[in-house]
Amino acid sequence: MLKGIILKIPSDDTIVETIQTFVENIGLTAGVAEEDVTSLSIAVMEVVKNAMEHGNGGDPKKLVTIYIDVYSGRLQFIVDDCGTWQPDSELGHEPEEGKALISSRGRGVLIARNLARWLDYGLNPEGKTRATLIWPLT
Amino acid sequence: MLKGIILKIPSDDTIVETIQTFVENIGLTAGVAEEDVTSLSIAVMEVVKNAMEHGNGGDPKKLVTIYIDVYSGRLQFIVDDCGTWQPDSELGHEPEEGKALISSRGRGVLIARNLARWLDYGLNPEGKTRATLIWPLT
Amino acid sequence: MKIKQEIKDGVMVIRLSGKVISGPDLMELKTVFQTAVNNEKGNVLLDLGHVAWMDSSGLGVLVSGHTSLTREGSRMAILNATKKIHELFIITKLITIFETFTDESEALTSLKE
Amino acid sequence: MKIKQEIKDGVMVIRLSGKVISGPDLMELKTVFQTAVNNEKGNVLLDLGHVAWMDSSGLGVLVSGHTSLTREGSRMAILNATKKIHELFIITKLITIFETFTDESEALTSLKE
Ligand SMILES: Nc1ncnc2c1ncn2[C@@H]1O[C@H](COP(=O)(O)OP(=O)(O)O)[C@@H](O)[C@H]1O
Ligand SMILES: Nc1ncnc2c1ncn2[C@@H]1O[C@H](COP(=O)(O)OP(=O)(O)O)[C@@H](O)[C@H]1O
Repeated sequence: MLKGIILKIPSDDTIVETIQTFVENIGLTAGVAEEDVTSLSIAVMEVVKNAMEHGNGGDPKKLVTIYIDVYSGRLQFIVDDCGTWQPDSELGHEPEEGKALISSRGRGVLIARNLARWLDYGLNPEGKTRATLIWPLT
Repeated sequence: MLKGIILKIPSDDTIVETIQTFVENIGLTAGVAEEDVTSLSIAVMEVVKNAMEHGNGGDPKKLVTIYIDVYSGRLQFIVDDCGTWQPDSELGHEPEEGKALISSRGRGVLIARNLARWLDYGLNPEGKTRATLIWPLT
Repeated sequence: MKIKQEIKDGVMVIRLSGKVISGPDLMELKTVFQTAVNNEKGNVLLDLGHVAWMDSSGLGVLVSGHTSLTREGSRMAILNATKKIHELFIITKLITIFETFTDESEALTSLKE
Repeated sequence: MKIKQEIKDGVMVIRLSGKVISGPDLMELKTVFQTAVNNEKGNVLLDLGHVAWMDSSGLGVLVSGHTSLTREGSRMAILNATKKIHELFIITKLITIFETFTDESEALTSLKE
Protein backbone atom coordinates (compact mmCIF):
# COMPACT_ATOMS: atom_id res chain seq x y z
CA MET A 1 0.00 0.00 0.00
CA LEU A 2 1.09 3.54 -0.71
CA LYS A 3 2.28 5.17 2.46
CA GLY A 4 4.51 8.10 3.23
CA ILE A 5 4.29 10.08 0.03
CA ILE A 6 5.20 13.71 0.68
CA LEU A 7 5.05 16.40 -1.96
CA LYS A 8 6.27 19.94 -1.39
CA ILE A 9 5.40 22.49 -4.06
CA PRO A 10 5.87 26.22 -4.51
CA SER A 11 2.72 28.37 -4.44
CA ASP A 12 2.78 28.73 -8.18
CA ASP A 13 -0.27 28.51 -10.44
CA THR A 14 1.69 26.95 -13.28
CA ILE A 15 2.09 23.72 -11.35
CA VAL A 16 -1.58 23.20 -10.48
CA GLU A 17 -2.48 21.05 -13.49
CA THR A 18 0.54 18.79 -12.95
CA ILE A 19 -0.45 18.22 -9.34
CA GLN A 20 -4.06 17.56 -10.33
CA THR A 21 -2.94 14.83 -12.75
CA PHE A 22 -0.66 13.46 -10.05
CA VAL A 23 -3.56 13.23 -7.60
CA GLU A 24 -5.69 11.46 -10.22
CA ASN A 25 -2.97 8.89 -10.81
CA ILE A 26 -2.44 8.36 -7.09
CA GLY A 27 -6.18 7.84 -6.84
CA LEU A 28 -6.16 5.23 -9.60
CA THR A 29 -3.21 3.45 -7.98
CA ALA A 30 -4.99 3.45 -4.64
CA GLY A 31 -8.07 1.90 -6.20
CA VAL A 32 -10.40 4.86 -6.67
CA ALA A 33 -12.78 4.08 -9.55
CA GLU A 34 -11.92 5.67 -12.87
CA GLU A 35 -15.12 7.73 -12.92
CA ASP A 36 -14.35 9.15 -9.48
CA VAL A 37 -10.71 10.21 -9.78
CA THR A 38 -11.47 13.63 -11.23
CA SER A 39 -13.89 14.35 -8.41
CA LEU A 40 -11.13 13.36 -6.03
CA SER A 41 -8.59 15.57 -7.76
CA ILE A 42 -10.96 18.54 -7.90
CA ALA A 43 -11.61 18.21 -4.17
CA VAL A 44 -7.91 18.02 -3.34
CA MET A 45 -7.00 20.87 -5.69
CA GLU A 46 -9.63 23.20 -4.23
CA VAL A 47 -7.84 22.74 -0.92
CA VAL A 48 -4.36 23.05 -2.44
CA LYS A 49 -5.26 26.21 -4.38
CA ASN A 50 -6.61 27.77 -1.18
CA ALA A 51 -3.38 26.85 0.61
CA MET A 52 -1.35 28.53 -2.16
CA GLU A 53 -3.59 31.58 -2.44
CA HIS A 54 -4.91 32.26 1.05
CA GLY A 55 -2.39 30.42 3.23
CA ASN A 56 0.76 31.42 1.37
CA GLY A 57 -0.47 34.62 -0.29
CA GLY A 58 0.57 33.28 -3.67
CA ASP A 59 4.25 33.66 -2.75
CA PRO A 60 6.12 31.05 -4.82
CA LYS A 61 8.85 30.91 -2.17
CA LYS A 62 6.33 29.56 0.30
CA LEU A 63 5.67 25.87 -0.07
CA VAL A 64 2.56 23.79 0.28
CA THR A 65 3.17 20.32 1.70
CA ILE A 66 0.91 17.44 0.74
CA TYR A 67 1.10 14.20 2.72
CA ILE A 68 -0.54 11.24 1.03
CA ASP A 69 -1.27 7.95 2.75
CA VAL A 70 -3.40 4.97 1.97
CA TYR A 71 -4.96 3.30 4.97
CA SER A 72 -7.32 0.37 4.86
CA GLY A 73 -10.54 1.71 3.43
CA ARG A 74 -9.36 5.29 2.92
CA LEU A 75 -7.04 7.55 1.03
CA GLN A 76 -5.87 10.52 3.07
CA PHE A 77 -4.47 13.87 1.95
CA ILE A 78 -3.04 16.31 4.47
CA VAL A 79 -2.37 19.78 3.05
CA ASP A 80 -0.19 22.18 5.08
CA ASP A 81 0.52 25.79 4.20
CA CYS A 82 2.50 28.57 5.94
CA GLY A 83 -0.49 30.47 7.32
CA THR A 84 -2.17 30.25 10.71
CA TRP A 85 -5.78 30.32 9.58
CA GLN A 86 -8.20 28.11 11.41
CA PRO A 87 -11.92 28.42 10.83
CA ASP A 88 -13.94 28.77 14.07
CA SER A 89 -16.56 26.41 12.83
CA GLU A 90 -17.24 24.12 9.93
CA LEU A 91 -17.26 26.47 7.02
CA GLY A 92 -18.61 26.08 3.59
CA HIS A 93 -21.68 24.03 4.33
CA GLU A 94 -24.18 26.83 4.03
CA PRO A 95 -23.62 29.35 1.31
CA GLU A 96 -25.54 32.46 2.26
CA GLU A 97 -28.43 33.66 0.24
CA GLY A 98 -28.49 36.94 -1.63
CA LYS A 99 -25.26 38.75 -2.35
CA ALA A 100 -22.92 35.94 -1.32
CA LEU A 101 -24.71 33.55 -3.59
CA ILE A 102 -23.92 35.54 -6.71
CA SER A 103 -20.29 36.10 -5.74
CA SER A 104 -17.88 34.56 -8.20
CA ARG A 105 -15.81 33.25 -5.28
CA GLY A 106 -16.21 31.30 -2.11
CA ARG A 107 -17.20 27.84 -3.23
CA GLY A 108 -13.89 25.96 -3.06
CA VAL A 109 -14.13 24.58 0.46
CA LEU A 110 -17.79 23.82 -0.05
CA ILE A 111 -17.11 21.82 -3.18
CA ALA A 112 -14.15 20.00 -1.66
CA ARG A 113 -16.14 19.05 1.42
CA ASN A 114 -19.08 17.83 -0.59
CA LEU A 115 -17.01 15.79 -3.01
CA ALA A 116 -14.77 14.29 -0.37
CA ARG A 117 -17.44 14.04 2.34
CA TRP A 118 -14.67 14.54 4.93
CA LEU A 119 -12.63 17.74 5.10
CA ASP A 120 -11.37 19.25 8.31
CA TYR A 121 -9.22 22.26 9.04
CA GLY A 122 -6.95 22.64 12.02
CA LEU A 123 -3.37 23.53 12.91
CA ASN A 124 -0.37 21.22 12.52
CA PRO A 125 2.17 20.70 15.32
CA GLU A 126 4.01 23.85 14.15
CA GLY A 127 0.82 25.89 14.49
CA LYS A 128 0.28 26.26 10.73
CA THR A 129 -2.91 25.63 8.79
CA ARG A 130 -3.55 21.98 8.05
CA ALA A 131 -6.41 20.59 5.98
CA THR A 132 -7.19 16.88 6.22
CA LEU A 133 -9.21 15.35 3.42
CA ILE A 134 -10.30 11.73 3.44
CA TRP A 135 -11.58 9.78 0.47
CA PRO A 136 -13.25 6.46 1.25
CA LEU A 137 -11.99 3.41 -0.68
CA THR A 138 -14.41 0.58 -1.21
CA MET B 1 9.88 29.54 -12.22
CA LEU B 2 9.40 26.21 -10.53
CA LYS B 3 11.67 25.98 -7.56
CA GLY B 4 11.67 23.96 -4.40
CA ILE B 5 9.53 21.02 -5.40
CA ILE B 6 10.24 18.05 -3.15
CA LEU B 7 8.67 14.66 -3.60
CA LYS B 8 9.13 11.78 -1.17
CA ILE B 9 7.89 8.40 -2.27
CA PRO B 10 7.96 4.88 -0.85
CA SER B 11 10.10 2.32 -2.69
CA ASP B 12 7.07 0.75 -4.25
CA ASP B 13 6.79 -0.33 -7.87
CA THR B 14 3.12 0.50 -8.11
CA ILE B 15 3.89 4.21 -7.95
CA VAL B 16 6.47 4.30 -10.74
CA GLU B 17 4.07 5.15 -13.58
CA THR B 18 2.48 7.96 -11.61
CA ILE B 19 5.87 9.50 -10.95
CA GLN B 20 6.88 9.09 -14.59
CA THR B 21 3.77 11.04 -15.69
CA PHE B 22 4.51 13.62 -13.02
CA VAL B 23 8.05 14.10 -14.34
CA GLU B 24 6.72 14.48 -17.89
CA ASN B 25 4.28 17.16 -16.78
CA ILE B 26 6.94 18.98 -14.79
CA GLY B 27 9.09 18.86 -17.94
CA LEU B 28 6.30 20.36 -20.06
CA THR B 29 5.71 23.09 -17.48
CA ALA B 30 9.43 23.88 -17.37
CA GLY B 31 9.53 24.23 -21.14
CA VAL B 32 10.93 20.88 -22.29
CA ALA B 33 9.70 20.22 -25.83
CA GLU B 34 6.78 17.81 -26.16
CA GLU B 35 8.85 15.29 -28.13
CA ASP B 36 11.53 15.27 -25.43
CA VAL B 37 9.54 14.85 -22.23
CA THR B 38 9.37 11.09 -22.39
CA SER B 39 13.14 10.89 -22.84
CA LEU B 40 13.44 13.11 -19.79
CA SER B 41 11.06 10.96 -17.78
CA ILE B 42 12.77 7.73 -18.81
CA ALA B 43 16.14 9.15 -17.73
CA VAL B 44 14.79 10.28 -14.36
CA MET B 45 12.89 7.05 -13.77
CA GLU B 46 15.94 4.87 -14.48
CA VAL B 47 17.63 6.74 -11.62
CA VAL B 48 14.55 6.59 -9.37
CA LYS B 49 14.03 2.86 -9.97
CA ASN B 50 17.69 2.23 -9.07
CA ALA B 51 17.25 4.27 -5.89
CA MET B 52 14.20 2.17 -4.95
CA GLU B 53 15.72 -1.15 -5.91
CA HIS B 54 19.44 -0.89 -5.14
CA GLY B 55 19.54 2.03 -2.70
CA ASN B 56 16.51 1.06 -0.62
CA GLY B 57 16.41 -2.66 -1.34
CA GLY B 58 12.81 -2.37 -2.49
CA ASP B 59 11.67 -1.73 1.09
CA PRO B 60 8.46 0.33 0.81
CA LYS B 61 9.16 1.86 4.23
CA LYS B 62 12.31 3.46 2.84
CA LEU B 63 11.63 6.64 0.92
CA VAL B 64 13.23 8.08 -2.18
CA THR B 65 13.41 11.88 -2.16
CA ILE B 66 13.31 13.81 -5.42
CA TYR B 67 14.23 17.50 -5.41
CA ILE B 68 13.16 19.37 -8.53
CA ASP B 69 14.36 22.85 -9.42
CA VAL B 70 14.30 24.94 -12.54
CA TYR B 71 17.30 27.20 -12.97
CA SER B 72 17.91 29.43 -15.92
CA GLY B 73 18.72 27.12 -18.79
CA ARG B 74 18.33 23.88 -16.88
CA LEU B 75 15.97 21.56 -15.10
CA GLN B 76 17.57 19.72 -12.20
CA PHE B 77 16.55 16.52 -10.47
CA ILE B 78 18.28 15.34 -7.32
CA VAL B 79 17.41 11.80 -6.27
CA ASP B 80 18.36 10.66 -2.76
CA ASP B 81 17.93 7.18 -1.38
CA CYS B 82 18.82 5.55 1.96
CA GLY B 83 21.91 3.68 0.76
CA THR B 84 25.55 4.68 0.89
CA TRP B 85 26.58 3.57 -2.58
CA GLN B 86 28.98 5.78 -4.46
CA PRO B 87 30.56 4.61 -7.69
CA ASP B 88 34.38 4.99 -7.78
CA SER B 89 34.30 6.25 -11.30
CA GLU B 90 31.82 7.31 -13.94
CA LEU B 91 29.87 4.16 -14.51
CA GLY B 92 27.72 3.16 -17.34
CA HIS B 93 29.59 4.73 -20.21
CA GLU B 94 31.17 1.60 -21.53
CA PRO B 95 29.12 -1.55 -21.49
CA GLU B 96 31.51 -4.47 -21.59
CA GLU B 97 31.63 -6.77 -24.54
CA GLY B 98 30.72 -10.43 -24.34
CA LYS B 99 28.71 -11.75 -21.45
CA ALA B 100 27.79 -8.38 -19.96
CA LEU B 101 26.43 -7.26 -23.28
CA ILE B 102 23.82 -9.94 -23.40
CA SER B 103 22.79 -9.50 -19.80
CA SER B 104 19.19 -8.44 -19.39
CA ARG B 105 20.25 -5.91 -16.75
CA GLY B 106 22.70 -3.11 -16.22
CA ARG B 107 21.68 -0.47 -18.71
CA GLY B 108 19.70 1.93 -16.55
CA VAL B 109 22.48 4.32 -15.59
CA LEU B 110 23.87 4.18 -19.09
CA ILE B 111 20.54 5.13 -20.62
CA ALA B 112 19.88 7.86 -18.07
CA ARG B 113 23.30 9.38 -18.60
CA ASN B 114 22.99 9.31 -22.35
CA LEU B 115 19.51 10.78 -22.45
CA ALA B 116 20.22 13.46 -19.89
CA ARG B 117 23.83 14.10 -20.88
CA TRP B 118 24.57 14.97 -17.24
CA LEU B 119 24.23 12.45 -14.45
CA ASP B 120 26.46 12.36 -11.43
CA TYR B 121 26.49 10.21 -8.33
CA GLY B 122 27.79 11.27 -4.96
CA LEU B 123 26.75 11.42 -1.32
CA ASN B 124 24.40 13.97 0.21
CA PRO B 125 25.25 15.86 3.44
CA GLU B 126 23.89 12.89 5.44
CA GLY B 127 26.26 10.54 3.66
CA LYS B 128 23.53 8.84 1.60
CA THR B 129 23.53 8.17 -2.14
CA ARG B 130 22.56 11.20 -4.20
CA ALA B 131 22.14 11.27 -7.98
CA THR B 132 22.06 14.63 -9.75
CA LEU B 133 20.56 14.74 -13.20
CA ILE B 134 20.49 17.89 -15.30
CA TRP B 135 18.36 18.47 -18.37
CA PRO B 136 19.26 21.48 -20.47
CA LEU B 137 16.45 23.91 -21.33
CA THR B 138 16.75 25.92 -24.50
CA MET C 1 -11.97 22.73 -22.45
CA LYS C 2 -13.34 23.50 -25.90
CA ILE C 3 -15.64 26.43 -26.63
CA LYS C 4 -17.94 26.59 -29.65
CA GLN C 5 -20.31 29.47 -30.39
CA GLU C 6 -23.20 29.84 -32.77
CA ILE C 7 -26.24 32.11 -33.17
CA LYS C 8 -29.46 30.08 -33.30
CA ASP C 9 -32.90 31.73 -33.48
CA GLY C 10 -31.19 34.95 -32.38
CA VAL C 11 -29.83 33.28 -29.23
CA MET C 12 -26.08 33.00 -28.63
CA VAL C 13 -25.45 29.33 -27.97
CA ILE C 14 -22.14 28.61 -26.22
CA ARG C 15 -21.18 24.95 -26.15
CA LEU C 16 -18.47 23.84 -23.74
CA SER C 17 -16.80 20.49 -23.60
CA GLY C 18 -14.06 18.92 -21.51
CA LYS C 19 -12.97 20.25 -18.14
CA VAL C 20 -14.10 23.69 -17.03
CA ILE C 21 -11.46 24.12 -14.34
CA SER C 22 -8.82 26.68 -13.37
CA GLY C 23 -6.27 27.29 -16.06
CA PRO C 24 -5.63 29.47 -19.08
CA ASP C 25 -8.77 28.18 -20.86
CA LEU C 26 -10.97 29.87 -18.31
CA MET C 27 -9.74 33.30 -19.39
CA GLU C 28 -11.00 32.50 -22.84
CA LEU C 29 -14.44 31.63 -21.49
CA LYS C 30 -14.48 34.93 -19.60
CA THR C 31 -13.77 36.76 -22.84
CA VAL C 32 -16.58 34.90 -24.57
CA PHE C 33 -19.05 36.04 -21.88
CA GLN C 34 -17.68 39.57 -22.06
CA THR C 35 -18.30 39.58 -25.80
CA ALA C 36 -21.83 38.32 -25.27
CA VAL C 37 -22.41 41.15 -22.80
CA ASN C 38 -21.01 43.79 -25.17
CA ASN C 39 -23.14 42.29 -27.87
CA GLU C 40 -26.09 43.74 -25.94
CA LYS C 41 -28.88 42.17 -27.85
CA GLY C 42 -28.68 38.54 -27.04
CA ASN C 43 -29.72 36.01 -24.49
CA VAL C 44 -27.25 33.19 -23.93
CA LEU C 45 -27.77 29.44 -23.84
CA LEU C 46 -24.85 27.61 -22.27
CA ASP C 47 -24.66 23.99 -23.38
CA LEU C 48 -22.87 21.90 -20.74
CA GLY C 49 -23.84 18.57 -22.24
CA HIS C 50 -20.23 17.60 -22.84
CA VAL C 51 -18.73 19.08 -19.69
CA ALA C 52 -17.72 16.34 -17.33
CA TRP C 53 -15.98 18.40 -14.69
CA MET C 54 -16.10 21.87 -13.21
CA ASP C 55 -14.33 23.36 -10.21
CA SER C 56 -14.96 26.48 -8.15
CA SER C 57 -13.05 28.66 -10.62
CA GLY C 58 -15.18 27.37 -13.48
CA LEU C 59 -18.34 28.02 -11.49
CA GLY C 60 -17.02 31.49 -10.69
CA VAL C 61 -16.78 32.34 -14.38
CA LEU C 62 -20.32 31.09 -14.99
CA VAL C 63 -21.64 33.17 -12.10
CA SER C 64 -19.80 36.32 -13.30
CA GLY C 65 -21.15 35.76 -16.78
CA HIS C 66 -24.64 35.31 -15.46
CA THR C 67 -24.38 38.44 -13.30
CA SER C 68 -23.05 40.65 -16.12
CA LEU C 69 -25.71 39.44 -18.55
CA THR C 70 -28.50 39.97 -16.04
CA ARG C 71 -27.22 43.51 -15.38
CA GLU C 72 -27.55 44.21 -19.11
CA GLY C 73 -31.11 42.91 -19.14
CA SER C 74 -30.21 39.62 -20.85
CA ARG C 75 -30.86 36.11 -19.68
CA MET C 76 -28.51 33.16 -19.46
CA ALA C 77 -29.83 29.62 -19.30
CA ILE C 78 -28.08 26.29 -18.98
CA LEU C 79 -28.67 23.30 -21.19
CA ASN C 80 -28.03 19.64 -20.45
CA ALA C 81 -26.01 19.79 -17.27
CA THR C 82 -24.74 16.28 -16.53
CA LYS C 83 -25.65 14.61 -13.26
CA LYS C 84 -22.30 15.61 -11.70
CA ILE C 85 -22.60 19.24 -12.74
CA HIS C 86 -26.22 19.37 -11.65
CA GLU C 87 -25.16 18.10 -8.22
CA LEU C 88 -22.52 20.83 -8.11
CA PHE C 89 -25.23 23.42 -8.77
CA ILE C 90 -27.28 21.98 -5.93
CA ILE C 91 -24.37 21.84 -3.49
CA THR C 92 -23.53 25.47 -4.22
CA LYS C 93 -27.19 26.55 -4.34
CA LEU C 94 -26.52 28.03 -7.76
CA ILE C 95 -29.45 25.97 -8.89
CA THR C 96 -31.60 28.73 -7.41
CA ILE C 97 -30.18 31.37 -9.76
CA PHE C 98 -29.53 29.37 -12.95
CA GLU C 99 -32.37 28.60 -15.32
CA THR C 100 -31.81 25.07 -16.63
CA PHE C 101 -33.16 23.15 -19.61
CA THR C 102 -32.77 19.62 -20.87
CA ASP C 103 -34.33 20.23 -24.27
CA GLU C 104 -32.60 22.54 -26.72
CA SER C 105 -35.61 23.66 -28.77
CA GLU C 106 -37.57 24.35 -25.63
CA ALA C 107 -34.67 26.43 -24.31
CA LEU C 108 -34.43 28.36 -27.59
CA THR C 109 -38.17 29.05 -27.64
CA SER C 110 -37.96 30.44 -24.13
CA LEU C 111 -34.87 32.56 -24.84
CA LYS C 112 -35.62 33.95 -28.28
CA GLU C 113 -38.76 35.87 -27.15
CA MET D 1 2.11 -1.18 -24.92
CA LYS D 2 0.12 -3.25 -27.38
CA ILE D 3 1.27 -6.63 -28.65
CA LYS D 4 0.05 -8.19 -31.88
CA GLN D 5 1.22 -11.54 -33.25
CA GLU D 6 0.87 -13.21 -36.60
CA ILE D 7 2.59 -15.95 -38.55
CA LYS D 8 3.78 -14.73 -41.94
CA ASP D 9 5.77 -16.94 -44.32
CA GLY D 10 6.39 -19.26 -41.33
CA VAL D 11 7.96 -16.44 -39.32
CA MET D 12 6.42 -15.28 -36.07
CA VAL D 13 5.93 -11.57 -36.43
CA ILE D 14 5.48 -9.71 -33.13
CA ARG D 15 4.35 -6.13 -33.50
CA LEU D 16 4.68 -3.82 -30.53
CA SER D 17 3.27 -0.34 -30.17
CA GLY D 18 3.24 2.30 -27.46
CA LYS D 19 5.71 2.39 -24.59
CA VAL D 20 7.88 -0.62 -23.88
CA ILE D 21 8.76 0.36 -20.33
CA SER D 22 8.65 -1.20 -16.87
CA GLY D 23 5.20 -2.21 -15.78
CA PRO D 24 2.78 -5.12 -15.92
CA ASP D 25 2.71 -5.09 -19.75
CA LEU D 26 6.33 -6.20 -19.84
CA MET D 27 5.44 -9.51 -18.22
CA GLU D 28 3.10 -10.16 -21.10
CA LEU D 29 5.87 -9.53 -23.60
CA LYS D 30 8.08 -11.95 -21.68
CA THR D 31 5.39 -14.61 -21.99
CA VAL D 32 5.10 -13.99 -25.71
CA PHE D 33 8.82 -14.58 -26.15
CA GLN D 34 8.63 -17.66 -23.96
CA THR D 35 5.88 -19.04 -26.17
CA ALA D 36 7.96 -18.34 -29.25
CA VAL D 37 10.85 -20.24 -27.68
CA ASN D 38 8.64 -23.22 -26.76
CA ASN D 39 7.26 -23.09 -30.26
CA GLU D 40 10.69 -24.33 -31.31
CA LYS D 41 10.35 -24.05 -35.02
CA GLY D 42 10.16 -20.35 -35.63
CA ASN D 43 12.35 -17.37 -36.19
CA VAL D 44 10.97 -14.12 -34.81
CA LEU D 45 10.62 -10.73 -36.41
CA LEU D 46 10.01 -7.97 -33.89
CA ASP D 47 8.31 -4.95 -35.42
CA LEU D 48 9.13 -1.83 -33.41
CA GLY D 49 7.78 0.61 -36.00
CA HIS D 50 5.17 1.96 -33.61
CA VAL D 51 7.24 1.90 -30.45
CA ALA D 52 8.13 5.40 -29.39
CA TRP D 53 9.80 4.66 -26.09
CA MET D 54 11.74 1.95 -24.38
CA ASP D 55 13.56 1.90 -21.05
CA SER D 56 16.19 -0.41 -19.61
CA SER D 57 13.55 -2.91 -18.45
CA GLY D 58 12.07 -3.05 -21.95
CA LEU D 59 15.52 -3.58 -23.41
CA GLY D 60 16.13 -6.28 -20.83
CA VAL D 61 13.13 -8.26 -22.04
CA LEU D 62 14.28 -7.95 -25.65
CA VAL D 63 17.75 -9.15 -24.75
CA SER D 64 16.39 -12.12 -22.75
CA GLY D 65 14.10 -13.01 -25.64
CA HIS D 66 16.99 -12.81 -28.07
CA THR D 67 19.21 -14.93 -25.85
CA SER D 68 16.60 -17.66 -25.33
CA LEU D 69 15.77 -17.84 -29.03
CA THR D 70 19.44 -18.02 -30.01
CA ARG D 71 19.96 -20.81 -27.50
CA GLU D 72 17.19 -22.78 -29.26
CA GLY D 73 18.82 -22.21 -32.63
CA SER D 74 16.32 -19.60 -33.75
CA ARG D 75 16.94 -16.07 -34.88
CA MET D 76 15.32 -12.83 -33.81
CA ALA D 77 15.49 -9.75 -35.99
CA ILE D 78 14.17 -6.25 -35.48
CA LEU D 79 12.09 -4.32 -37.97
CA ASN D 80 11.68 -0.56 -38.29
CA ALA D 81 13.27 0.72 -35.11
CA THR D 82 12.55 4.45 -34.87
CA LYS D 83 15.41 6.92 -34.65
CA LYS D 84 15.10 7.12 -30.85
CA ILE D 85 15.10 3.35 -30.39
CA HIS D 86 17.95 2.94 -32.84
CA GLU D 87 19.98 5.43 -30.81
CA LEU D 88 19.16 3.43 -27.68
CA PHE D 89 20.59 0.30 -29.37
CA ILE D 90 23.74 2.22 -30.23
CA ILE D 91 24.17 3.70 -26.75
CA THR D 92 23.80 0.26 -25.20
CA LYS D 93 25.85 -1.45 -27.92
CA LEU D 94 22.95 -3.84 -28.46
CA ILE D 95 23.18 -2.86 -32.09
CA THR D 96 26.08 -5.32 -32.27
CA ILE D 97 23.90 -8.28 -31.33
CA PHE D 98 20.54 -7.36 -32.91
CA GLU D 99 19.94 -7.96 -36.60
CA THR D 100 17.89 -5.02 -37.90
CA PHE D 101 15.77 -4.47 -41.01
CA THR D 102 13.85 -1.55 -42.42
CA ASP D 103 11.99 -3.54 -45.06
CA GLU D 104 9.49 -6.19 -44.00
CA SER D 105 9.60 -8.44 -47.07
CA GLU D 106 13.38 -8.39 -47.03
CA ALA D 107 13.32 -9.35 -43.35
CA LEU D 108 10.83 -12.17 -43.99
CA THR D 109 12.90 -13.51 -46.91
CA SER D 110 15.95 -13.62 -44.67
CA LEU D 111 14.11 -15.26 -41.75
CA LYS D 112 11.78 -17.74 -43.46
CA GLU D 113 14.23 -20.30 -44.92
N1 LIG E 1 -5.54 27.55 3.55
C1 LIG E 1 -6.23 28.67 3.85
N2 LIG E 1 -5.63 29.68 4.53
C2 LIG E 1 -6.30 30.80 4.86
N3 LIG E 1 -7.59 31.01 4.55
C3 LIG E 1 -8.26 30.05 3.88
C4 LIG E 1 -7.62 28.84 3.49
N4 LIG E 1 -8.53 28.08 2.84
C5 LIG E 1 -9.67 28.80 2.81
N5 LIG E 1 -9.52 29.98 3.43
C6 LIG E 1 -10.55 31.01 3.67
O1 LIG E 1 -11.81 30.46 3.37
C7 LIG E 1 -12.46 31.24 2.39
C8 LIG E 1 -13.32 30.35 1.49
O2 LIG E 1 -12.51 29.59 0.62
P1 LIG E 1 -13.14 29.05 -0.71
O3 LIG E 1 -14.45 28.44 -0.36
O4 LIG E 1 -12.18 28.15 -1.39
O5 LIG E 1 -13.40 30.33 -1.59
P2 LIG E 1 -12.37 31.31 -2.30
O6 LIG E 1 -11.02 30.69 -2.29
O7 LIG E 1 -12.93 31.46 -3.67
O8 LIG E 1 -12.42 32.60 -1.50
C9 LIG E 1 -11.34 31.95 1.63
O9 LIG E 1 -11.77 33.13 1.02
C10 LIG E 1 -10.35 32.20 2.76
O10 LIG E 1 -10.70 33.36 3.47
N1 LIG F 1 20.99 4.20 -6.10
C1 LIG F 1 21.82 3.14 -6.15
N2 LIG F 1 22.24 2.56 -5.00
C2 LIG F 1 23.06 1.49 -5.05
N3 LIG F 1 23.53 0.95 -6.18
C3 LIG F 1 23.16 1.48 -7.36
C4 LIG F 1 22.30 2.60 -7.41
N4 LIG F 1 22.11 2.92 -8.71
C5 LIG F 1 22.82 2.04 -9.44
N5 LIG F 1 23.47 1.16 -8.62
C6 LIG F 1 24.39 0.09 -9.03
O1 LIG F 1 24.71 0.28 -10.38
C7 LIG F 1 24.41 -0.90 -11.11
C8 LIG F 1 23.99 -0.54 -12.53
O2 LIG F 1 22.69 0.02 -12.52
P1 LIG F 1 21.84 -0.03 -13.83
O3 LIG F 1 22.71 0.44 -14.94
O4 LIG F 1 20.60 0.76 -13.65
O5 LIG F 1 21.48 -1.55 -14.05
P2 LIG F 1 20.54 -2.52 -13.20
O6 LIG F 1 19.70 -1.66 -12.28
O7 LIG F 1 19.73 -3.21 -14.26
O8 LIG F 1 21.45 -3.42 -12.44
C9 LIG F 1 23.33 -1.60 -10.32
O9 LIG F 1 23.27 -2.97 -10.56
C10 LIG F 1 23.76 -1.27 -8.91
O10 LIG F 1 24.75 -2.16 -8.47
